[in-house]
Parts: sequence; structure tokens; C-alpha cells
Amino acid sequence: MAIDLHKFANPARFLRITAVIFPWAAALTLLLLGIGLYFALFVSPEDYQQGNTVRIMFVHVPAAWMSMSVYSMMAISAAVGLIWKHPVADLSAKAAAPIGACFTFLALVTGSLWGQPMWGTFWVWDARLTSMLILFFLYLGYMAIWESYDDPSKAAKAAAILVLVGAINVPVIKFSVDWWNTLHQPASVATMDGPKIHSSILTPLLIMGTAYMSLFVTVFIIRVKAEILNRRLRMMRLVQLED
Amino acid sequence: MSLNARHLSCIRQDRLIFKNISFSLNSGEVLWIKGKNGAGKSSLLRIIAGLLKPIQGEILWQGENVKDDPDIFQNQFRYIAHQDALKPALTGTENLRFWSQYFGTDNVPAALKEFELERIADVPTGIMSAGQKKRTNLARLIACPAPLWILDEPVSSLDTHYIALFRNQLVRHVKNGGMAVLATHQDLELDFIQMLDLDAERGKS
Amino acid sequence: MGSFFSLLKRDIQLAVRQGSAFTMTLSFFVIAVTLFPLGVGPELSILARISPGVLWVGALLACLLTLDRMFQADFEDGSLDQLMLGSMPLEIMVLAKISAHWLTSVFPLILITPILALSLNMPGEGIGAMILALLLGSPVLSLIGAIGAALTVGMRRGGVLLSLLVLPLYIPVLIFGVAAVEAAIAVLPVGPHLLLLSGLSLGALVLCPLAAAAGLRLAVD
Amino acid sequence: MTTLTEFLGMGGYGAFIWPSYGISAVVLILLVAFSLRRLHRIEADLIPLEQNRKTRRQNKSTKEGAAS
Amino acid sequence: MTRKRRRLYFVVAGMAVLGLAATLVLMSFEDSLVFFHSPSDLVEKSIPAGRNFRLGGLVEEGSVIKDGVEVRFSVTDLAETVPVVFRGLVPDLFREGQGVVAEGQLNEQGVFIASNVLAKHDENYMPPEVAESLKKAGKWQPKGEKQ
Repeated sequence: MAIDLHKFANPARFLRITAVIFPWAAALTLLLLGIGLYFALFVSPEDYQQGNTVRIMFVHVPAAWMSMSVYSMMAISAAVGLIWKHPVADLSAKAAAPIGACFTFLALVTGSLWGQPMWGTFWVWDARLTSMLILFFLYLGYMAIWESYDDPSKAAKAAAILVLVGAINVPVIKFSVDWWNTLHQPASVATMDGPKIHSSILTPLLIMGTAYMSLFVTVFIIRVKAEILNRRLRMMRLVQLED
Repeated sequence: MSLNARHLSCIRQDRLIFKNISFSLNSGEVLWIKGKNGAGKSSLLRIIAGLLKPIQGEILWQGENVKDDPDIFQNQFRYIAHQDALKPALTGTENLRFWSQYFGTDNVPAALKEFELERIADVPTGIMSAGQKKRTNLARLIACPAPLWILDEPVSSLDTHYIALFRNQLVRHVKNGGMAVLATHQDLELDFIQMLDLDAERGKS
Repeated sequence: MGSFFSLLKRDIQLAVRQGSAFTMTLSFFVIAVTLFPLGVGPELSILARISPGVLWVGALLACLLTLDRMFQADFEDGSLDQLMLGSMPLEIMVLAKISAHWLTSVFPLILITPILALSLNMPGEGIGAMILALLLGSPVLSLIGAIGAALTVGMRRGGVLLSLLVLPLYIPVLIFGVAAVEAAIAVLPVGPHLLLLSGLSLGALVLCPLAAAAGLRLAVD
Repeated sequence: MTTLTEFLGMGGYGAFIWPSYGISAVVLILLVAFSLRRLHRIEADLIPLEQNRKTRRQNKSTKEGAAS
Repeated sequence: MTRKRRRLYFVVAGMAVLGLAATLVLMSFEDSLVFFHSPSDLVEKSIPAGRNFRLGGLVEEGSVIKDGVEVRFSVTDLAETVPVVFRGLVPDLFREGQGVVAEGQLNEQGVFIASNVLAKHDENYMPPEVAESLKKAGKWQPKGEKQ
């Protein structure tokens, strides 16, 4: 049947390509995590103000970066899935969501563990922290939608609508520290006049950032593969029912 | 006036319901869609009404693809579904008046008369019997006139008297140049009828 | 336009005819708000301090309770199919439903807010701002709620999912709405907060019907 | 020994730094583990179905071969 | 009206409303939509005593006096200065010349009675030696002088 072929054609190519990338991504993740952690814990100096707590930055900031990038990626995938009905787009958004949710959770938790000794509080309701919490809820809502629909193609569309509605939150998170007087400090790395972090602290941060990125790629490949196979499993069970 | 369907296929929840259904219908004709439960009668009607998207195929109205210009098909048909689309808190007249206003038509008194509803028209539809509700629902066909009637089990829960009454309405509509697509288990014994048997179509593949 | 107003009229007529839903939302709001003095204790200064938040949260929850009926009733009795076959764009149809929801479920809450505010010992400066903030900000509740309602139409237990989807998106309105009242109480300028709330409402007015209509197309499909 | 305790103490902030790293490790390892487990389950479920299909195809082709 | 024409009208109207919404939001940003108020804000807006709000700024150099559990210091934005009293533990990052956000209310004498003190740090990170050498080379700008 022509329709079936269309559904399998692209995923098959996707699986072939990712099968090549996967071992490299996994190895790179382990390597970078190793180097990054070594730098973060042993090589990197204390901060002139914050002392050793600056080391929390090496797990906090990459998680926060990833939480927003993953959501942006999901929003793009969702749009592609809605407009061009590309079969892998919906699945990749679905596969990315739990990873993004984990990163967001980590950014929130490590952030509050950093906030307590430095700011004097685990949590404040300032714009940055609140919008980040909303992002976490959006991830949860997205996953809940996938769970709630029986028909996967409907679930994909409903989830895509939610992601696109929530996408408005991403620029709010990014610029919240510039738009409002927040307790959270402004951006340090991606600023107009270059990074405001000394290279001895910036290097481990960037290594850890790359490590998180490649960790995302690794887990993402595993999850997309699971989704594609799951769809195939569903199809084959239906075929079995029809006979 | 003409309604054409070309190569319609329908997939629901990854299951193929029917494929490659084609028909053409002209003024003064009725299309009777037959089929077992689950053969896709309702789905086909919903596809014609534009509520459901076929996985492939197209609907043509007056020879033009409805997808290219939905305006031409807008308000050209009336769809009667299983559910009555009546608000239990409103009376029959209020329900009908709302729909006729919504569709920009106004023929409510005539509709009440044709379906012998005048006596019960001011009762909330919530306390009507199933047959009375069905008749109020069918009265929408007269209250909001349109050349094409799309009818999903129109005579279920009607007794013989009202089946005959509905049949007369249908005959008059078709005689006056209207057309209808009809899915029903009951044979209405119409003579200008085309048959589309979804079970047979399924066997073909 | 005729279709828009006939639908609006019908929904209001339905709400009036089925008065129970009407009074139930109102009673929920009153009860939820009056629970706070019992829970927090009768100390007037504390009550005054939390009153803006309590009223906003109360209104928000009362609104949430009514959301799942926004499209559900029409979906169940087949009206939704018929509504989608009308000649006006689906987005406008959705807007008519949202307007009806706001008028019947949210607006009555605003009307009784002054009384509740007094019972919570809210300072006089705050009450005016509270009403203005609610008038300008609460349309967002119905607008965003419509997205959640549309996405959960036809679900067996859509209510829980609906809250999960909608509540996070309500947070900004809640924060700015409360900030407006607190600013008024602190005798700071309220203007910027009200501007922001109106901005949110206008933005939601454009974007939410689009998303809700997309959700409804999905529901009937 | 003192260097180790010094290192673990992190200038008095060990109580905040180590949980940060710890929870990050736990969450990410669990994420990988659950993702892998799900993939393996689905793969395992697929195997019998794939074989089933293959044998049916073979049956079909042998039948057709016999008929021609 | 054809469908295309109608859609065009809707898009134009939608864009106009969105533009208006954006304008309103941006206008409100210019003013006092903030997590905390600066000492200058206090002078401008004359917040009455007994109202809760957050006061933010820098801890004035040489103003910190610790007296048992009580800490007295001044918050400044280099234009205005407000004296603050706080009973309790201050966060580790609480230092002279550093950013601080205090929650509390003014008393009749214009002293800010803080119920909670939070430290705010800037976006610069560097090892102490670097900070030291920057200071020596005169390239160091403490945060206060920037504003």
C-alpha cells in the first residue's frame, strides 16, 4: 500500500543515518563528560566572589541551555510536522520531550542549590525562575497529551499545538533578566561584548555544555529509534488483527 | 448540480476503513450507501461534509474541487448526524431558530408544520422522546434549506407513520431538483436511487 | 456577523436557562475565597496582604472549573459538527464561544469581587485596581482556557489534563494581575501593570482562537 | 587525608555542590537507562512479529510458485 | 467576499492587534515592572511606611555594622541611600559593594526594616588572582561605578 511506504521510507533512512552517528555520539559524550568533570572539579579555580559554589555552574548552566534549545527544537519539529506532515518530525518532538524535561528539572534543582548559599534563598518568584518553572510544566503537559490520546496521529497534532503555543515562553525566559529587575544575574556567555567569564572558568563550562549537547544527541537517537520501532510494532499488530 | 467523489480512501487510527470509493450524483438523485457496521458509512458521510479529511481522493461540487475553493460548497448541504444537535434546555422552536439564524436562513414555521411538530414545539427538547427529537432534528432540513442532504440513519427511532412522512419530504426535495446522500439500514423504497455498497467495494480489492 | 451573535446569544441563553451552573461557579468562588480566612487565621493584616493573590487564584480556579464544558457539551450532542459547517471561519466561531464563556462564567465573578475584597480586609486603594485588573486581564483566562478545552474535547477524563495544560499558561496573568493590585495598595503607579494586562489580553485575543480552532478541527476529525 | 576532606568540603559549600552533581548524575543516568530499556523492550516485541511476517511471505510465494 | 480576501483582512487585523499588544507590553516595561525598587524609586514615589516591598541596590562601602544577630547597612544606587536594619543571617555573598535585595517595609523614621535579605551577584566570573590583578591594573570597575 502506497500510504504505508510513505510512512516507512523516511524513518528507514533516519535509522540508517543515526546508526552511523550513534557510537560516535556516545563515545564523545563519555569523553567530554570525563574531561569536563575533571576540569570542573579539579582544574577550574574558585570564583573571586562565590568561591567554590561557582562549580555548580558547570552542571546548572548547560542544563538550562539545553532545556531551552530542546524546547526550541521541539517547536520547530512540531511546526514541520503540522505543515509538511513529515512523519519523523512528530516522533522526534515526542522523543525529545522527556530529555528536555530532565534538563529543565536539573536546571531548576541545581539552580536552587546554588541560590541558597549565594542569594540566601532556594527560590524566588522572579521572572527568570518563574518562566523556567512554566517551561517545566509545558514539558509535562506535552508528555501528558501524548499519553491521553488513543490515536497517535491526533496526539501528534494536539501536542504540536501545545508546543507552539508555549514557544512564546522561550524568548521570555531568555530575555527576562534584561527586561525586568530580577534577582537572577544577566547572561554571562552569550552577550554583545563577549563572555564575562574568565577563560579558566569558561573553558570547563563550554566543555560541559558540549558534553550535555552530545548526551542529548545520544539519548535522542535511542528514543527516536524506540518511537519509530514502536510505530512499526503498532502497525504490525493492526495488520495481524485484520487477518 | 452535481456532486462527485473520486478515489476516496479513509484511514482511522492507522486502520484502513475503505479505499478508492468513487461516485457521481446529479440533481434529482439519491445515493444510498450500504454496508455493515464499521464499513465506514458514517466516515464517508463526514468526508463528504468536510468534517473528516480523506487520506486520498477528492470531492467535486459542480465539477470544482471543494478543497481548492471551499466557498462554493459552503452552505450547499445540510448534514444530519446520529446525534441530534439539540440543546435540551431550549425548546424545539428555539433550537431550530438558532440553527436557521446560524446558517443564515429562515423557514422555521414551515419546518415545524412539515414534520408535524407544532403541538410540541414549545417543549424543551430535553423532555422529548427519541422520535420527537429525531423529527425536530430532521426539521432542520426544511428550516435551513440546502440542495444537498447528507443523511446518517435519518429514520432510526421513527415509527412507520413518520418514516413515510420523511420519505415524502425526501421525494419532494429530490423531485424539486435536490439531491441526497443517505446511509441507512432501512430500505426506503425509492426509485431514483443509486447504490453504493461499501462491503462489496471492500471485496473488490 | 449574524452567525456570531446568534451563537453568542444562544450560549448566554443556555447559561441563563441552566442557572445552576451559573450559581455553582459563583458559590465556588465565594467559598474558596472565604476558606482562606479560616485557613490563615483571622488576623486582618495578613488577610489584607494576601487578598489580591487569594482573589486572583479564586477567580482562576472558578474559571478553570467551567472550562471543560466550553466545547464538551456541543461535542457530545453533535452541535460542534454543525457549528463547524457554518459559513463563518472556525476561529470566529471559537471567539463567539469564548466571549460567551467570559460573559457567563468570568464576568459574574468580577461583579462580586468587591464584596469579597472587603471581607478580606483589602485596603480601599486596592479594590478599584482589583476590578480593573480583572476586567482587563481575565479575558486571557477564557482565551487560553479555550485552547485547553479544545485540546481535551472528547476525552474521558479531560479535566485533569486541561488543568495541567492551562494552569502554567495562566501564571503570567496571575503574577501581573496580583502585581497591579499590590502596586495600587503600595500607592505606586498602577498604569504599567494594567497596560501589560491589556497587552496580554490583546495578544491572546489573536493567538488563542487560532490554536483553539486547530484543536477543534482535530477533535471532530 | 586532609586534602580529600578539603576537597569534599569545597570550602564549606560541599553540602550544595555535591548534591548538585549527584542529582545531575542520577537523573541523567536514569534517563539513559529508561530510554535504553524502552528501546530493548520494543525491539524484543518486534522480533516474533517480523518473523511471522517473513514466514507468511515465504508461504505465499511458495504457494504462488506451486500454482504457476 | 472571497475566502482569500477575507483571510487577508483577518491577517491584517490580527497583525494590527498583535502590534498594539506588543506596544502596550513594551510601554509597560519602561516603567516600574520590577522585582525590586531602587532607593531613587523610593524618593520619587514616596512609598508610605508600613507597606511591604523589595528594596534593591548595592551595599554601601563601609556601612555594614554587625551587632549580634542584628545587621545595619545602607543600600545605595549611588544617587540615593536608604538605611536598612535586618535581624537574622545574611547570605554568604552579602558584602560591601555587592548587590542586595531586601524585603520589608519602611518605618516612620525612613529606615527600611528588612524581613529577609537576598544577595544579588553580577554576571562576571573569574579567579581571585585575576580580580586582584585587574584591580591593580586599574581596569577593575566595581559594579557601582558602572551605573
